[in-house]
Amino acid sequence: MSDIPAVRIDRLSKSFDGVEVLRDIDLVVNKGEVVSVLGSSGSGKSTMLRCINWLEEPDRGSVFIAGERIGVDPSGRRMKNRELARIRARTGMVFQGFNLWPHLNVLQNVMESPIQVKGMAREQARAIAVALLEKVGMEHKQDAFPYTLSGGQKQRVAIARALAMSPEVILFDEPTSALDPERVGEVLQVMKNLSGEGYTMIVVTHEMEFARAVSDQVVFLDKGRIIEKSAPDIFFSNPETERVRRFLELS
Amino acid sequence: MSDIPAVRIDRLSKSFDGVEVLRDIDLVVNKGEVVSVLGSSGSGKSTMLRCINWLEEPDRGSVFIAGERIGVDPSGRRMKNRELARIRARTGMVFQGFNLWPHLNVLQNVMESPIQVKGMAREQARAIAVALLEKVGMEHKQDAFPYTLSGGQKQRVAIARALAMSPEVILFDEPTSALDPERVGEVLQVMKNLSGEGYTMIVVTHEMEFARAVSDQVVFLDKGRIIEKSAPDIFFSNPETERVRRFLELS
Amino acid sequence: MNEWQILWDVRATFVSGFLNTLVLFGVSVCGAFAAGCAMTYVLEQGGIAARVLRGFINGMRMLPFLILAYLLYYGLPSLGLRMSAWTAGLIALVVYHGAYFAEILRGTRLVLPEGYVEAAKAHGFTPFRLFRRIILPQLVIRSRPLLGNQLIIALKDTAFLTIITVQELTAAANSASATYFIPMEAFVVVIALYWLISIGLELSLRWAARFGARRGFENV
Amino acid sequence: DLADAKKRGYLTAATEDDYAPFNFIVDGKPQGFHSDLLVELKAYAQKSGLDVRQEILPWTGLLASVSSGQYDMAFTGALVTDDRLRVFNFSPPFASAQHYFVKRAKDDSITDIASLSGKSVGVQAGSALLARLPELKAMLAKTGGKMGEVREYPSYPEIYADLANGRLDIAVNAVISVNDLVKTRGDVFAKGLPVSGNGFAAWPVPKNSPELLKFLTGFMDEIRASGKLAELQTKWFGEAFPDMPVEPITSVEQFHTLAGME
Amino acid sequence: MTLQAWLLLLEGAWTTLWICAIAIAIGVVAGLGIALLRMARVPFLDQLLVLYVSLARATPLVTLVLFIFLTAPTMGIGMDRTTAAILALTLNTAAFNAEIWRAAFISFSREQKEAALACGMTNAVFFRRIMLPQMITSSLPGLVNEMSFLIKGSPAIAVIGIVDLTRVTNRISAVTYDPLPPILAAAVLYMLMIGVLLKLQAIAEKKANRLAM
Ligand SMILES: Nc1ncnc2c1ncn2[C@@H]1O[C@H](COP(=O)(O)OP(=O)(O)OP(=O)(O)O)[C@@H](O)[C@H]1O
Ligand SMILES: Nc1ncnc2c1ncn2[C@@H]1O[C@H](COP(=O)(O)OP(=O)(O)OP(=O)(O)O)[C@@H](O)[C@H]1O
Ligand SMILES: [Mg+2]
Ligand SMILES: [Mg+2]
Repeated sequence: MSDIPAVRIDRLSKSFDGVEVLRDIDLVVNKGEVVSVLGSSGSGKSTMLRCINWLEEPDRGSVFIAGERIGVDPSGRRMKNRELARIRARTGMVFQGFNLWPHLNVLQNVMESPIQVKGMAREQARAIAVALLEKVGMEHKQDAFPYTLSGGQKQRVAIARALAMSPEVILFDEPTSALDPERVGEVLQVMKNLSGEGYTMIVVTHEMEFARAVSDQVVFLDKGRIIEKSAPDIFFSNPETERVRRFLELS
Repeated sequence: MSDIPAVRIDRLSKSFDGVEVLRDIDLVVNKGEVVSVLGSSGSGKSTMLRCINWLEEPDRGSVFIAGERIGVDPSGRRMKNRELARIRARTGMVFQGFNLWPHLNVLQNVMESPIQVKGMAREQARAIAVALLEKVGMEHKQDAFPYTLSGGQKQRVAIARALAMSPEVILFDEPTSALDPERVGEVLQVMKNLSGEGYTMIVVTHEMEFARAVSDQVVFLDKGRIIEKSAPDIFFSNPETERVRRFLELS
Repeated sequence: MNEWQILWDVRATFVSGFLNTLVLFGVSVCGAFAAGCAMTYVLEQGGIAARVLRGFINGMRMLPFLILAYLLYYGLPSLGLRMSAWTAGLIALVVYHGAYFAEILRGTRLVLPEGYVEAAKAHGFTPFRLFRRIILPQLVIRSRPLLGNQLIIALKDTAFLTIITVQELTAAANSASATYFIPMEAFVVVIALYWLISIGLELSLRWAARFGARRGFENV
Repeated sequence: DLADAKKRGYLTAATEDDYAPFNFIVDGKPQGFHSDLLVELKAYAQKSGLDVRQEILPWTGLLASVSSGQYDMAFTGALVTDDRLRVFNFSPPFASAQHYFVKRAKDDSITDIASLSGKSVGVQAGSALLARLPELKAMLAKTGGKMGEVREYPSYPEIYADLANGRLDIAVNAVISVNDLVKTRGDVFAKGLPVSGNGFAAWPVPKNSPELLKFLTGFMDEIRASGKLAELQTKWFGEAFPDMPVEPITSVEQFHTLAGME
Repeated sequence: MTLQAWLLLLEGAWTTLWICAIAIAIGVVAGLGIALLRMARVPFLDQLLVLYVSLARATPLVTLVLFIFLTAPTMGIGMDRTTAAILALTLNTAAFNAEIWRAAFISFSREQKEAALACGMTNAVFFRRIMLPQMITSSLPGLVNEMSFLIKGSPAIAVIGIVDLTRVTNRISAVTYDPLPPILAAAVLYMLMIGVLLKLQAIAEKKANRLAM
């Protein structure tokens, strides 16, 4: 692996209506690493993920995807949308609200981006999509439209959709929130395999088990600040801050 | 407590496009009881809840809320909407997707139904709403509009909204899915208190801990059938079916 | 002589007027819809171009169609640009209704959940593909009844082109009714023929609605 | 019919607002030949105990309203045609409506009828002018020429606009209108030559109102005798028309005989 | 153009304005009523309304105005021109508005409706408190489009003798034989009237962005 980090975040800050939601976030994620992001509700986890692929434009700071700065081009101006799209295609994202496209059925939802963004042939895209849907246990709902799916089913399709692009970096926003324990296990297994295959992942999660078992780094957000950032064994056994200790106690 | 059950479900069946999603569901929930509904993704849990307050019209079977049949009037015809609304007002529901009203702010979302449905005075409704928002830790976001809320914040507002009607029966669809462990603990505490106050609750959840600690009954759905229905200590320690055993093992 | 008999005798005028109307309508509405989509795309991109276009669209919405047609047909010749009646009429229809189509789509875009767009952006969709594959289909499905309204208005606006001497259906009726003085009968025929086209439109839209209904876009 | 009007106590006369010099509006007030004549008509009707009420309508809705009985008569310069005679009777005409062509003042290529050969012609759709274009065609045929393209417009302002900007070579209209046009816009337009036989401007009355027709005939007789008609004709049309028929026109045959048509 | 001509144009504009304003006000509400009735799917009434909407949309305004004005007396209804004009404009615009409202009905979020029903709201309360406020904002571009069409189509009422803005321009150009100045002046006045509507729409739209959560 090269020494350029897959994701580097420098002094990222973001506020909404004058309220600072992220403050001076610094984070380096190396290639193949899995980073778990923990934190209480409203602490800025989703906002941080959304800043990484520039869905939310930060007020200050910069983000580099595999060494390339996103959102701002070398001359310091706002990046062209086309350029932005090129960098984003190297990242994938699973949204907290799933955001499946309602006018496409399950299979089309998964096939759409490889065809449209990567210019993949239909047949190949279909094969990949079917394989992924099998992986998440949704192959029997291929032709269903999103509004007919249960919460967990939507979430699984959303995961398959993000994986279909086989992006270098995948951002997961609570990918197992709507799943039953069985499914959680299966999906986490899929993610573990991915990490084994060298994918870089940043995962917002409330699954302490997963964070402990899979991550290389655990990051704890509190009121928009990273107050702890350590290896999982240290984080869970011997947290530095009182805040994290309290958090872990309750879970 | 009287001996009329708070909720009685008789031979409820429902299919979508020819696929049976619920089959012959029977369930009796006594006043003040807490029933946890477990089951894997897509097993029909949400659909069952939605049939209880007739958001989804079942194909066969009947549901009684405090002895009153919902959806069908005594003469066997479809119930008038006004009647239906009257019965529904006695139940509350927290949706899996939260479903907040986007044109109202957080406080208004919570105040709306007490004022409009119960004809409560504004001042009283506001007092109740503020108290509930405090309970779920959302009082600082009173004036925020839903689109500015994080996932967990939406979920907490949705819970406050359902409680504001102080319904006799509350239906929760994964009320803690978007919450961090800290919040989960707090919300479950709120729910425990409610059960102590004699509210009847039916809770779809993936929180085994909660199911074990609070429920009077645990129901396990598999492919639209109730395959187990027992007290939590029996359910968790000594499940009857192989299916549940497998499910519990994985969690 | 019976009034209907007279109408029957001049049926050739009506038939050719009807065909002209159909051609004008078909060509202009396809052009206008394409123009509307293109304008919506430009609006979607934001920036100065979008602001200028927004002004242009609002200008079109404020300007009476007749005056636009007048300006194109009678005003431009004084600048040395002379167009045939058909060209001027078609351009007027396309530009004018294009602006309205754009406004309809823009209005629907305002309330399109942003999550769908963000999901596509996160997957690296370029702006054009994002618009074509994710945004536009949903806008069209969601605004179907409004598009239906607009199609019917466009159909009737072809009638304004009589003033620039395109002989379409209304022109045929005016001429027949003025010549033979059979106003009611002539207009009954015209309404019937317009109605026929708009019923055709309604049926095809209803057929298209099933596409949206299967995707859960229509909750009743 | 007149009986209904008597019962009501008034006659309704539908006039126009944009048909100079017959009926038009200047600064919000009706003017023109008919406006002056209306004073006379009121005086005449007074004798039968009737008032006259004026209603102003655009041409498009006018004949339809009169034929459906909304108004008793059209008090405007309507030209007599075969087809209108199916539905209306016409009072004795008050002006000639011989058709003339108009050309651009600067257009020197048109000098006589023969030079009209192949020139494009603009007329109002469905008008009396259009109905009698075959007469021009016959005139051209006699000189060995042929009709150019005939373009129908919904109204004259568009025709004049196209004539002025060169899309049309000539327009055809009734003599009085042509005179009025050339009077105001002589810089742009020039009056040409007659392109039809005689024509008549008269007031249409529904076929089912014979009494009213008689009443109007009486009115015409009176003003003709008193010299008022000639006076107003000269004032508004620039000339009197002393040899107009004095009887109402009620049938196609009669009209053709009077107009000298075959 | 003379001052007098401008005054006349303004007078015509005023006529156009108030007649259209009444038709728009009634038409928007009537359209909502029709859409509501159609959503209720009352058997016979529904077909009737479909027929009305279809026919009223297809009928050119001039024809509708003339038809109402001329046939009302034959059916024994005394009707002056203004009433006939307002009636015709209203019948026309209500049909279009009905479709605009219906679009808002059918695309209204199913989830939000369920949340309201689950709270025990009756359909009426749900409609008034949850749906209508959002529908008004989301239907505004469509409604304003239709208002602009109504104002622009209103010259049709001149055919029964109402002196609206366009009619005044005809009157002026009939004397001067030079239609361009009054037409351009009228265009400016029309654009002013519709411009005010667009401005109102823009103001209301500022509120709309949060509906797209
Ligand atoms: N568009 C916005 N406008 C204003 N405030 C916003 C907006 N988006 C997010 N916020 C606020 O920013 C804070 C952080 O939100 P974020 O969604 O990042 O939280 P989170 O850590 O993902 O929480 P959760 O675990 O509940 O999803 C919240 O307080 C939220 O209300
Ligand atoms: N409107 C619908 N049309 C067709 N199928 C539907 C519809 N709604 C639900 N289903 C199907 O019914 C089944 C049960 O759905 P339900 O939402 O009840 O699952 P669930 O148990 O709540 O799952 P989860 O835990 O993932 O939320 C699923 O397979 C789903 O696809
Ligand atoms: Mg979040
Ligand atoms: Mg569910």
